[in-house]
Formats: sequence, structure tokens, C-alpha cells
Amino acid sequence: MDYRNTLTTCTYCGCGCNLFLESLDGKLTHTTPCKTSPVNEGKLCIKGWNVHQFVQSEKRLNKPLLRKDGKLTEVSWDEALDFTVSKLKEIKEANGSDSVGFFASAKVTNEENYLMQKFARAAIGTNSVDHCARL
Amino acid sequence: MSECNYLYGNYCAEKRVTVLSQMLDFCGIEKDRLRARWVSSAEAPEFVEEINEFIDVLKPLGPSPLKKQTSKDVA
Amino acid sequence: MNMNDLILYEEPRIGVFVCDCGSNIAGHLDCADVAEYAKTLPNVVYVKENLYTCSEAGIVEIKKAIKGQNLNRVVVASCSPRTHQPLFSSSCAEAGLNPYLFEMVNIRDQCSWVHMGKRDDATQKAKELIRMGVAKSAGLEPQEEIESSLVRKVLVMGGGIAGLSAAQALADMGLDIMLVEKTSNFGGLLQQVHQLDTGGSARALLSKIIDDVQSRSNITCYTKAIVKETGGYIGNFEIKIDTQNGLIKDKVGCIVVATGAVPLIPKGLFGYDGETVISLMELEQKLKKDDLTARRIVFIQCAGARTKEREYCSRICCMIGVKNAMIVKEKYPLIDVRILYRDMQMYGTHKEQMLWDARGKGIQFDVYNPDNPPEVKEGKVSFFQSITGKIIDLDTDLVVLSTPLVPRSDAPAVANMMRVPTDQNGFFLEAHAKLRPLDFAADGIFVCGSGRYPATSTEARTQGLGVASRVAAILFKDKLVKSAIVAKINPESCVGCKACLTMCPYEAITYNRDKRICEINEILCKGCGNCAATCPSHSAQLCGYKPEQLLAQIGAA
Amino acid sequence: MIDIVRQKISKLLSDGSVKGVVALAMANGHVAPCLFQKEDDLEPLCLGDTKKPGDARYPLNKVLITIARQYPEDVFGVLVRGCDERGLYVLYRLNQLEPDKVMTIGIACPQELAKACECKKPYPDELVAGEKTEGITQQGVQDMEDMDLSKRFSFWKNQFSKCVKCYGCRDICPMCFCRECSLECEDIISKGELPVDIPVFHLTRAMHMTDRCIDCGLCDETCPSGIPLRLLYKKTSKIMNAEFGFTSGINKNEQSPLNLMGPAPEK
Repeated sequence: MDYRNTLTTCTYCGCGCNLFLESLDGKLTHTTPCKTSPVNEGKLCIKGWNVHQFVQSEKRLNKPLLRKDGKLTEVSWDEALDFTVSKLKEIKEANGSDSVGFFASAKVTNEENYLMQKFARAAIGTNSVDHCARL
Repeated sequence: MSECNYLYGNYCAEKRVTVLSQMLDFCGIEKDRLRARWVSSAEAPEFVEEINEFIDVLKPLGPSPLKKQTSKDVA
Repeated sequence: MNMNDLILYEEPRIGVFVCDCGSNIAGHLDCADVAEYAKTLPNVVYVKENLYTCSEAGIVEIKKAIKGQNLNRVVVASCSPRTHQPLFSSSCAEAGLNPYLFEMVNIRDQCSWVHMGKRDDATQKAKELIRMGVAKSAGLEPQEEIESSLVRKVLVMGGGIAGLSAAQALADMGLDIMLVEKTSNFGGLLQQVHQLDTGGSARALLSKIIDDVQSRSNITCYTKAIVKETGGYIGNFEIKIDTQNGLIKDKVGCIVVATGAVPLIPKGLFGYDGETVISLMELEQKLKKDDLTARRIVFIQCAGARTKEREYCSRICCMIGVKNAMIVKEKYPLIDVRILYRDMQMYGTHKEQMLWDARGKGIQFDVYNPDNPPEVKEGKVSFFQSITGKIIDLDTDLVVLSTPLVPRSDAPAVANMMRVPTDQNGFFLEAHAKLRPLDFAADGIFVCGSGRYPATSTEARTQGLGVASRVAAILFKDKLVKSAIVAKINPESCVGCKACLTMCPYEAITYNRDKRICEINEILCKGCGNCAATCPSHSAQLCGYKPEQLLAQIGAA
Repeated sequence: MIDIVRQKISKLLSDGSVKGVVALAMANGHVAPCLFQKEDDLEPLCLGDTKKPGDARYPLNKVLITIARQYPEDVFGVLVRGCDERGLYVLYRLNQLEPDKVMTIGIACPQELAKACECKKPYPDELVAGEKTEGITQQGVQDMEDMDLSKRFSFWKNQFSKCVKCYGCRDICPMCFCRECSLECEDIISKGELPVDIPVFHLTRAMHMTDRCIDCGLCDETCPSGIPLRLLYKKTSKIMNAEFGFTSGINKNEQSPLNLMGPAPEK
């Protein structure tokens, strides 16, 4: 019997609400807002209240998918990254740096987002960067 | 009251209506807008009388204060 | 996936049939205009106005349209669903459409009848009712009817004239009967009666029927026996009977309640003493024994009836009073007979005639006012005669009190055991006074005789025969087919809170310990929807009346 | 007080009468629900008091349901205040927990918390630690009733229109255990629209709370818009009491008048 509440930060937006992910025997069961957090003082929005759901969602992608013959097929990270690199290069060469845009996520850390924009500007050479973390 | 086709259905409904009408009142909605009466299918005149009486109660109250709400404010 | 489920994925194609009902509907609202309007409603692909939708021609129209127009929902706007829904939905079934995809709109009882003389308003309301019906029908789902087995055996409770008649008629049809009588003799109240209103002797009638019943090989008679327990459901009731030879357990398909009523003993009323002031039933005894010595008899009607304690009219006492008055007068023409009454309740042509005959025989009738009732003193009855405005004193040596029949003291226990209702007077309450007078709301249980309401022997006998035909209509089918309008509980979302369980008046819901959810016995379920109203997570839903269907209907209002 | 609670839990765990105890623990400056399973692990135990008494309360009954659904054969202890104990009684009635599988460690609330909650009974029947303080009369409901109708209407309309539909009131509520919720039934509540349907959304929930709300106040605390939900539910409780003589969670064998056939019971 392994019941625990793990304190973590909501990944949905930039507010940084603290919440507990409740788990029983390794499975997430509930989300509970942290009352002692100065950020959200025991409150959450609808997204925060349901973070435990997407983690375990059956619809969640665990492996990259690549469209082959019109069908999405599971592939290895190597294959997916190789494909992305070759395509990005191809597009950049054919249409220039500004033909590529980068869209980042609030579900990753600041550091990861920093890397993303760095990659966009330094490696590809575009300023077209946006994200969903502007709530 | 004891003549419900489903034995106790109307009693059960009555209890819920009792609570709901007072809750409406608490929220500032006239409780007279909600009414439960028991009229059998064989009592057409009673039914008509009941509805006419209800209309007489409703008319002075005017349209529901919530009705104007239909155009939703933008969040 | 079967054909039925496929319909759920099709666009609704709704056919609307507007019925004129001759002039019943068309006389008070504009059916043609209503039909035109129906054409404009969403998903409606076909509309037809009929003179009589329930006629042969009307039914053919529906069937033709289902096939020709490829309808997958049918709405009939006409009269009372109670009387005509079965006809229309079975017609849909005959044309190959699942009968549960039929919806009825009542534009007669709820529209033309209540808004007579307001043609425009009635037309407008009919349109609105149809709009609601159409909106609901779009969300209807096909249902499979529920089948179960039948035990071809009947329990008849009560060996009075009603129960005997029911048993006799059922035996004639070849069914097995268990006839249970609480006392040691069959015959019930009629054993105390001298002569029937139709002229014959009660004793002769009874002995003929009792002999016949006792001689039947397919009737098992139990006297001094009490039905202890009833369980199960239509077609498969489980019963326990406490008999002189011990407890008997058995299964029956239907139950007939013919437990009768008892005459009120008028203690404390009009100086009742059982000697010079007697009840009607005691007069019957006197007549039977032929020991009537009185020379001046006064009948007082409504003794203990239509009062504060007992508001109802017992209906048969006027006729019995007049009958006995006439018997007295015929046998002893010199006896002075007076009847003091409030209103004479002589229903039917035969009994109305009796009243005239009685007057012809010299029986005197006088009205009394309940606010100023007759007073019985020693050898005298005085009453206020409104026509003359005087107090009249009648010398008398026998006062007969016409008392009502009252429910048996054990009626509540029987009602409780069978889970059937009683009315405010304590008589058993039928499912519907006009449309289902011999049925209880609970399927497979029937009622006849004075347990339902005071009845004459002729009526009790007729009701007994009627009940037999109701039972036969069930037990002579190959299997029990039950309407699919029942509640279902979604096992996925049920949290087993048991709220529905305590709310089910038919005890159709049980708790499954292993799965920790509540489950419904569809045969017992009557589709009242109590569980659906109670369930906090709308896991319990009533087929054909799901929230989305009802809300679509309300939304269209 | 906490030492008595710790001793009690320790005893229950050491003599094997419970498999675990659901209570609160303090770790890294934060209070969280916790399942204590070993008698020598009780150091982080706390009662949910940080800046003010009871300001970090969590729906421990809800945690208990989660665990009990997975381990139906085991007996668990749970830390309860007056409201939590009432909640247990309601959950027994609604068949979500079995009374013989639950042992309570009851603590009384201090006067300050009782006042803030307008709690009618700020202590459990079975008290282990703390001193019983007197119940508080519910002035809030009375004040609202004393307002005139149109004032009440604008008050609630204003409150309800603040709702951001986070469903937090439901998610935190220890009395909400359904797998499917009527508030997510699209036929009743329109999906993805703000403001919510006034007053359908909040009244639907209030109606579901009529015979359940045990007045713990967690809904009020978790509402990001500060809607006085508790006041709404306090009113339902008041009606239930006035009409049917019913108070949810008042005793172990209670029956809700709404879940009984037939007319309302005699007052």
C-alpha cells in the first residue's frame, strides 16, 4: 500500500500554482491544490484540477509518430529526429529561414523553452517564436 | 395525494419542490414562479383552473429577471 | 450491431400525423394550419392530416409513410396516449419501425378540450406541443422488449362471491387456482343476506356456486387459511399460505385480491342497541329467520356514512334498504314502513324502477337534513321535515340503520404485503378508475368485489368474471412481454450509494455486493422514474425519458 | 493536543487495529494529506494549523474513500473534526464507506475556527483531543434572508457570474464521490461557456448538496472567485432542518427524507 501526495507545480501556464498529485500504488488518483502555497492559496483553475488526468491519458503519446503512406506510425526517437532535421534543412534551403516558425509549450520548463527559442534564432535563424504560456 | 399512479412519486417530488422553491427565493427569484399541483388526467376543469390561476400569479411578476441575461457577456 | 442500433447513427427522419379526431380536435383548432407548421420543424420530412388517425385508413397511412418515406421516427398528434399509444406504436412495429421510436402528442385532452372556444390559442398551443414532441422524438432510442416466463396458476384471496366467481371462471378456462378463505366457510358477506335484489335467494345462489367450485379438480380450496407472504413479480409470484395443515409455498402467475368489506356496526349511532334499533344486516337475519314482530319500521339511510369520519357514499345501502323495505311490505302489507334518507342512490334502470315500485307499495320516503339528523328515542323517531318545516314524530317499534360497508381491518396488512395502494377510505385502489378498474398498478395483481368499493352481489360477480378475463389475457400468452420503458443503471458510473434503492416503490432495485453497484430487475420495474430523479450521477435513467430527451422537449417549448 | 493525537495513532497502528491512518503531514513547510502506516513514522504529523487554526484542512474523507475502494477489506483510521465526522456518517448512509472499517481520531476545533466557520457543532461525537467549544448560530444565512428579494437577486447574480467553472467546489468536496457528475451533463450545463448558466449551475449543485453538505467549508476556501458557496449550502441545510427536521451527519444511522418514499416525515 503506497499512498502519497507529491508536491509539484502546475504545467499548464506560467502562474506556477502548487498542487499535490495524489497517487495510490503508483497510479495518480487526484489533484489537490496546495493550501500552504503562497501562489494559489489552495485554489486552482479547471486545467490545474485535472492535471492528473493527462499524465495517464490513454491518448497521450509515448513515442513519436511519423506519417508513412498516409498513416501515423510509431517510430524511434532517432528516426523522428533525423526526419525532422532533414525536413527543416530542406525547407530552410528551399524557402529561407523565415519560412519556419516555432511554437513552444507551457507544459515544459523555462529552461526548455529558452533552448527552444535559442534553437530557433541561432540554429534556424528566425524570430517567429510563440508559445501558449501567456495566460 | 395518495392517488399517484406510481404510489409515492408525487410525495417524493413534493419534497424536492419544497427545497427548490425556497432556494430560488434565497437566490432572489420569486418562489411563486415554481408550483407543483396534483391534477389527474380525468380532471380537465381543475387543470384549466389551476393553470389560469398560475397565470394570474405569474403575470404581475413579469418576465424572469434571468431572461434578459441571454446575450452572454464576454469572459 | 443490429438494425436497431444503426438508427441511432442516421439523421432523424420524422413523420408527423395530425389527427382531426372528427370534430373533437378539428372543431376547436385549425388542424391544417398545425400540419403546415409541422412541416417547418427540424428533421420533419413528412406530415399528414387525417380525419381519424386511429382508423384503419389512418393506420395504413402511417405504415405506408414509414416504408415510402423511410421514416425513422413517428409522431402522432391526437388523443390520449393511454388509450391509443399501444395501437400506434404496434402499427409502427408492423411497418418495421421499432415501436419505441414512436412519440405521441396529446392535442385533444390537453389542447382542444381545455381550450374550447379559443380557436387561435388552441391552434398555437397545438403547434407548440407538436414542436416539443418532435424535439423529443429526434432523441428517442430503439428498445428491445423484455421477455419472461409465466406460471399458469392463480391465487385467489377471498372466498366471497367475487373470489368464487373469479375462481369459477378461471377454472372454466383450464387454469389451476388456489382459493384461500380466511374463515371456515365460503360465501363471504352473502351468507348473511336473505334475498337478492334480483329476487332470488342468496342461499340458493351461493350453494350452487360453492358446490361447483368445490367439485372442480383444478381448484384447490383452503379454508381457515391466510396468505402470509407474497414476493416475486407478474408471471412468477412466490407465495406462502398458512393453512390448517401447515405452511404451503408455491408459485403463481397472477394474484386476485377479493378480500371483501364488512358492514359497519353502528355502535353509538341513533341509539343502536341491536334489538329495537338494528342494522340492515341484522334485518336480513331477521327476515331469514322470519321473526319480524314489529308493526312500524323506520329505516334511516346513511347511518355512519357521508360523515366526517367516513366521507364516502357506500352506494349499495339505499338499494338494499329499499329492497328489504319491499320484502317486508310484501310479506306483511300492514306494517308501516318509512324510509328517512338524504339522497337516494338508486343507480341503473332496474333500481330506479325499484324506487317507484316501493312508493307504489305504500312505503313512505322522507328527506332528512344531516345538520339536523333524526332523533331516536324510546318508541319514537323524530325528524325535521323540511317540506312542512315541522318536527315530525313517528311512533315506531323497529329502527333499521342502513350502514355502509367499511374496509376490513386487515386490509392495510394485505395492502402492505402486496405493495398495493388503498384510497383515502381504506379500500383498495385500482390502477385507473375508468381505464383499468380491475387492475392494480402493480402488474399481475387484480382486485374485485367490495374490497375495492361496496358492490352488490351482481357487481361482485361481474367483477370476478372481469378479473378472470384480465388474468387470462396474461396467462394464456406463451411468455410475458413487457414494455421496455424501464429504468436502467449504468454499471460504469454507478457508485452504489443506494439512494435509488430506498426510493423504488416496487422493490425492483437490489444492491450487488460484489460489483458494489445497484441493479434493476426490469420485470419488476414500472418505469416511474423515481430512481432517475434521485440518482446523483444520473446513472439511473428511464428509457424513453432520458434527461437529454426530456430537455430537448422542454427546450422546444 | 497533537501529542495526544500522535499517541492515539501510534496505539492504533501498534496494536494492529488499523492498517493505516489518514491524517495530515507537514513536509518542507507544506501541509498535505498523508497515510501513516508505521508507528515510528509519526514525526511529520500535523493538524492543519499554520497561520490560523485549521487553515490547511484537506478532505481526508475523500482520501479515505480512494484508499478504501482499493483496499475494501482493511480497517483505516482517519483524523476527524466535527464536520469530517458528520461527513463520515453521510458517507456511511450513501454506502461509500463502511462504518466497521473506519476508526476515527476526533479533534475539537478551537473557538476561533468555529466562529469563522459559523459551525453548529465544532467537535466530533467521539473526541480524542481538544476541548469542546460551543456551536455558533448561523447569522450569515439570516442576514441574507433579511435582505429584500431584488437585493438577494443582484447579490447572487453578481456572485455566480464570477464563477470560472473550475469545478473546484465539487473536486474538493468530501461529499462528492460520483463517477459522472450532473454538472458535466451537457443537457443541463452548456459546455465551454462563461459565465455559467445562472443560477442553474450553482443551484444544481446546491440541490445535490441538500441532504449531504456537512458544512466543512472547503468549497469556500478553494473557490478562486470567492463565491460564498458555503452560504448557499448552509441555506439548503437550514431548509432541510426546518421542513423535515433533518440535519445531515447528525447520527450514524440517519436516513435522508429525500431518499425515503412517501410524504415528508412529521417534524
